[in-house]
Amino acid sequence: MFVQLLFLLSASLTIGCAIAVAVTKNIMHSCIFLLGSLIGIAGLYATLGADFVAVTQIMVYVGGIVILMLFAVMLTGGKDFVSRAQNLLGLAPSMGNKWTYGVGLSVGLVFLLTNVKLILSISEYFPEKKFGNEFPSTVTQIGHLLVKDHVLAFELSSVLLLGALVGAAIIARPRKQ
Amino acid sequence: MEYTVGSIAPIFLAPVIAFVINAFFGRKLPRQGDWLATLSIFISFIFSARIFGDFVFGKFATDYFIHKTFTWFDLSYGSNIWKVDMGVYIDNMAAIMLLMVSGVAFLIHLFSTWYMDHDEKHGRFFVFLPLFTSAMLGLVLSDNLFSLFIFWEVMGFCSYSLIGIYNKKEKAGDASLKAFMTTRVGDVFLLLGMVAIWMVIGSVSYVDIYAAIAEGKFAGQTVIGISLATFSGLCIFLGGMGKSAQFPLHVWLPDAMMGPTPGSALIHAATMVAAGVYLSLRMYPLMVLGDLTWFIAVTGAITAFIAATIALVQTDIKAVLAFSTISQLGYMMIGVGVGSYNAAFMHLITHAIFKACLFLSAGSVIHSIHEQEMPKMGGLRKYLPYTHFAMMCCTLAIAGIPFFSGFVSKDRILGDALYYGFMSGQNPLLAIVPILGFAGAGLTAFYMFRMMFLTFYGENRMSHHHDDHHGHGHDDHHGHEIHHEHLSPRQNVPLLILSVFTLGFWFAGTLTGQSFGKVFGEKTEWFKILVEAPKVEKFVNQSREQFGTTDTKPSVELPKAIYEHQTGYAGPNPDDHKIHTAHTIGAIASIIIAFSGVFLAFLMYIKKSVKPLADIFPAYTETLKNRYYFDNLYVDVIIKKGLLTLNQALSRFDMGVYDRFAVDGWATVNRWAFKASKWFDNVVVDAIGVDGTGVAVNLFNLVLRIVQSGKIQFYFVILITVLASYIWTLNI
Amino acid sequence: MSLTSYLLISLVLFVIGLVVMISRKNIVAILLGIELILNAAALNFVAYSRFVTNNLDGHVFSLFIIVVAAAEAAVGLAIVIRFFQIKETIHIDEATQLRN
Amino acid sequence: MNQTLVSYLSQYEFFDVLLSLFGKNEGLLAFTIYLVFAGIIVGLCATIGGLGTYAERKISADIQQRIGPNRVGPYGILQFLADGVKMITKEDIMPFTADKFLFYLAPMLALIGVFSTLAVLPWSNGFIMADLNVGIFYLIAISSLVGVSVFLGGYASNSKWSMLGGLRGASQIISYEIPVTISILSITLLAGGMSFGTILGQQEGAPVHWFLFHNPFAFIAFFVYFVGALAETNRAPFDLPEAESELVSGYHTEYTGMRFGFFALAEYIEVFVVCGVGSALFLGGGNLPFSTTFDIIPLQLVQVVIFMTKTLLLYYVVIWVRWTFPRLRVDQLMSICWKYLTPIAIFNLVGNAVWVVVFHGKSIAELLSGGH
Repeated sequence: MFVQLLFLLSASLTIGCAIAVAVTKNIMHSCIFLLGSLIGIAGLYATLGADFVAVTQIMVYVGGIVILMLFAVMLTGGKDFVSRAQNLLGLAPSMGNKWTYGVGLSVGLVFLLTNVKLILSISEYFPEKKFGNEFPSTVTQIGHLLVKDHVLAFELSSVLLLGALVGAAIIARPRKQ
Repeated sequence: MEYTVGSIAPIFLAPVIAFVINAFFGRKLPRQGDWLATLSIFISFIFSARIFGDFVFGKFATDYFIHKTFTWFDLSYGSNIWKVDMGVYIDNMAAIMLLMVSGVAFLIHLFSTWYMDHDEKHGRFFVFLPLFTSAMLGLVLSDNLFSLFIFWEVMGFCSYSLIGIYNKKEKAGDASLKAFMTTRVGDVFLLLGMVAIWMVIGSVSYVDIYAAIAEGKFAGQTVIGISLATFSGLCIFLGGMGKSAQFPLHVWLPDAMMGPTPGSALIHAATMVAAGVYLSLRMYPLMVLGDLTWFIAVTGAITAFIAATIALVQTDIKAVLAFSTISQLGYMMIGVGVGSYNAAFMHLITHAIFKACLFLSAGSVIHSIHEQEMPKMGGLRKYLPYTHFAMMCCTLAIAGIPFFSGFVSKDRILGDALYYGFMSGQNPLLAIVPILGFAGAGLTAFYMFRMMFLTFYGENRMSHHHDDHHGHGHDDHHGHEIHHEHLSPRQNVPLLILSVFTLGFWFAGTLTGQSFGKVFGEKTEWFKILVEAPKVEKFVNQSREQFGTTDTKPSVELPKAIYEHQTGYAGPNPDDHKIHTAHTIGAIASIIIAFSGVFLAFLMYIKKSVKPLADIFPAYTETLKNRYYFDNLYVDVIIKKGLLTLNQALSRFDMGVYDRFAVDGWATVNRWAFKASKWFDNVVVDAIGVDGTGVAVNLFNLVLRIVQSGKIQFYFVILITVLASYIWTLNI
Repeated sequence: MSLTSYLLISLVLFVIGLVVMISRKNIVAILLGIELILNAAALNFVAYSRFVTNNLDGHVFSLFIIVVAAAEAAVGLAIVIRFFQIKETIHIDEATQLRN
Repeated sequence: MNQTLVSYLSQYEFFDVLLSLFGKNEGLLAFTIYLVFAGIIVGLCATIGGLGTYAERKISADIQQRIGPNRVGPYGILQFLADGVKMITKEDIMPFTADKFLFYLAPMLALIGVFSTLAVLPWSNGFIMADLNVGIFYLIAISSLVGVSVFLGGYASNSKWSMLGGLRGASQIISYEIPVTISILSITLLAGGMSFGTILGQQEGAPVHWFLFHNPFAFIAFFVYFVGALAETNRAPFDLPEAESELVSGYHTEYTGMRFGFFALAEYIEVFVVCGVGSALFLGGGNLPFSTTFDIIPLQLVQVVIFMTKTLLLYYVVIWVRWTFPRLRVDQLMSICWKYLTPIAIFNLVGNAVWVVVFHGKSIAELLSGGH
């Protein structure tokens, strides 16, 4: 019962906040709605028994990426930062207008239909099986998988993170004009 | 036995550690780290003494040896064995050698701390000295030619650095280059010999070489038409010639005195030159197999004699000692050549000790009066009593006066040479070996005492001379500045310790080299009993012991080698009687010759009743002073005439033939090719290819300009549309 | 609470991300859309791991996706900030330096 | 597997009585138990947070040789209640140009982030809402919501002081998360798990079994953790975001009334949580100093008391530090984090890893006693 409740809450949080991300005109609010959506996804992970992934999701996104986004928004607050029109189809120089939304929605609809078809056909290839509800102690097993089966990817991701760290620091450092 | 890595490795590693510390942190240490170097050599000495004690005092039998290996690198693939083993090989000879090297080197280090005090190169000197010693110790410990070669080259480098340590002096730099280059000639041959051996038996380990000789693997093998044993033996001996300064590669050794005197002592006595003789002794079975002994003997004899004659007229005290070193090395080679293995090695040891002492004494003299030209010395006996005493002992030893070590060893070599030259039924021309040997012995006694008399006796000539051609430039510090010498643990105690060991009975147990006049029992003849030419048969099917394992061989007494007191040869010999006669004659003759040499020197330089050599043979003296023009020969004839002419011929060939025909002709060909390709380029490539492509691209551009709008979101749309159309059309 | 429901959620998330990416003209907003898309993909992995394969490889994959997303966000935002320093705007259509 | 409060209580007989009371509806019972305990814990923590303000005033008065609050109640102990009443009844002012949505959201986020951490705080072996497999990791992750709330609070007020305070606070929090997380990771390494049950289970018995004394690296890790935690909770000497003398009051300059109260409460409870985590990770938590074979509710209560004692001692140290050390400059703050604490923490992590490999995870005490 808890799990169903959590699933419903998380799913609605995820989808609702994602829609809010798409329609909000204020980029700051968009970021906060993204935060809500990501927390919702963490809840979905929790319903899938992936507690470690869920906590990592919160850790990385809430503690890192969203704050980074907020900082980026603050540091790039130029002349068209604050949108003046709050309604959906009003004039908003950088946040999109009715044309862009029209194109986006139509393409999204096409993709949605396409993928519904895809999901229907995929569910024939991969029939859903009945497994036990929870993985026992995902932390230990993920640890073993990371250093055994996926060790190459693990090491590469560490190199990737280092490269991203150094690269980001170099790209964004203030330069003398 | 209980030998592990821990009890062998410090012999080699302690000086290396001292070298590393001194090289990097020497300047920050008190006294620039000389105490560290000395201490490290003392540690080596302690460990060497333990091995020596075990080998000599009854723990092991004569033919016992320790051989431990580890794999250095292994490149074997499939059935091809390509693996290099390193290891430690200690037999009686190596044990004695280790003790000698570390002991003498320790005393030299101790002396150097006094000699190099307040010298600007103090620190640098004590960087290379321990490295030099460690290389020699490593060379003695190594079990194969490969690691021997490594240490051999390290020593070459160290001698280069030590000779040229006063790098502000041009002569020092030249001398160091000369030493490096001359020994390099021999090293090339040594490498060749090693490669030849490797080709046949796939290993350069001593044990494998001995086993291969015993199994007859060398039989029938040839290299460029020469039998392999002869070829490799000759090459290895040539390497030894370079290092041991044998004629005609002896020219570097006299110049090596440009370095500080203790460095010379280390080079001349314990380490560098001993390495060549040591190598020849190690490879003795190969020399015998290759029938090279006569060559070695003749080389040694010529070296011994020529160097002795040159030493007659040298005025620099160190030059006299340098030529005497060459001469004595010649005797060692004679010993190797005439089959007097034991005596040759004994001479190596005794010579190392008294020559180290001589050089240190000379250093003491030079450092006290800042002068090394003998005509400007004289009468130093009063000022330097301890140095005088030590130097006199050593001079007596090198001159071959009975009861001293030089007599013991040299006389045995000469006795065997006499037998070899006259009585063994060899080629009669080989009689030149004992003749030159005895002549050299007489000359040795003469020039050594000449040096003693000029330096320590007569009146003090220092204040009368104002010759400023010598190098030190301390003209204003003349005789009155000499202080009376006091007994000091760093200046003359090393000399006195070394001079104690110039007595013959330490080595032979008898007062003479032969079996006359025995004073002690058979026990004291340890040297003769323990050292013998390697018997190659016992090395067949020896199992290797890995490094780090404890010794599995039993420590019980193995059967002792048969020692025949009359001959000095191991094993029964049919010519006992002849040998005995030869030894008797040799002993008497060498005593007479030595004393007459001493007497002649006495007449000439003390009594002045005989005119000096220069007045008797002026032309010959000039030749001798120029050292038989060997340096001129090498520089003027071989390098200037030979190599320069060759260079000019090659350059003429290059300018005339290559340049005119090949280069210019090729240019003409290119010119034609250029014209052809220009047409092709203009018409085909440019007009059709390039311009045509441009037109085609322009056409495509019209289409692409619409698609490639630069708006990322447009790309997204295209991407998603294409993806969706894939999914629909492929109908997955 | 079945595979299909998770797939549908992730599909909706993906489409919303797509709409954000296409319709917004602010580069940071486009990055928000990319985050949504990456999360949709990661959710799929975990859902398959729970309902189809029943091993944890999917979890590991989604962890790697999170790692890559972190790196992407760091570098992407650094580029955005640099872009703003040069152009004084973060309008996506201003990024036309390579077009000429 | 995850142990929860309900699964712990179900081993006692009165659980069956309760179950029958709820008509055998386990879900409802569990929900009720969680609700009740959550209420207790939140109430307790709110009281502790309130008492924290009182303690802070009293201790600071002590340090500065003043008397401090002494009017309301005995020794002024009811001062916090009076303050609370004052806050609730104050006018709720919102700046005209503020971003209303975010202005409302920020204090909520702070409270959510802090109270969520209480779910895994181990009051004792049994009294822990949910002993998650990823317990400590969850705690770190969810408490980073506070950083977002500080940032949003600063931004939404549309005031320069608030903005600066928010930026400072957010950057400080995400910077100091790194040494704190790495220090905690070293303890995770030693314990071999992330759940508080595992970590506390390793520290049973005498104080020599605490991870603080496990090895020298863990000892250093405690101080790195403590310093980093001070900075993460914006406590002095790292209280740059709310530095009164330069930024008026930092990110909550524009907040009044209960919204300000939320921020203050969140801060005090976060300090309490951080101290609790410190005592659980390094100081043995609620473990009795001897091992018992039986488990009864009063013993659990003793454990709670032990845990509270340790935590409040650390709390005292935090306040003590605040009134003793001067505030740092912004650049000093960052250089302490990135140039000192983070390298030390990484060194500790490597040292702990090496220790675990070399000594098979045995502590110094075990090595000295030669055993197991």
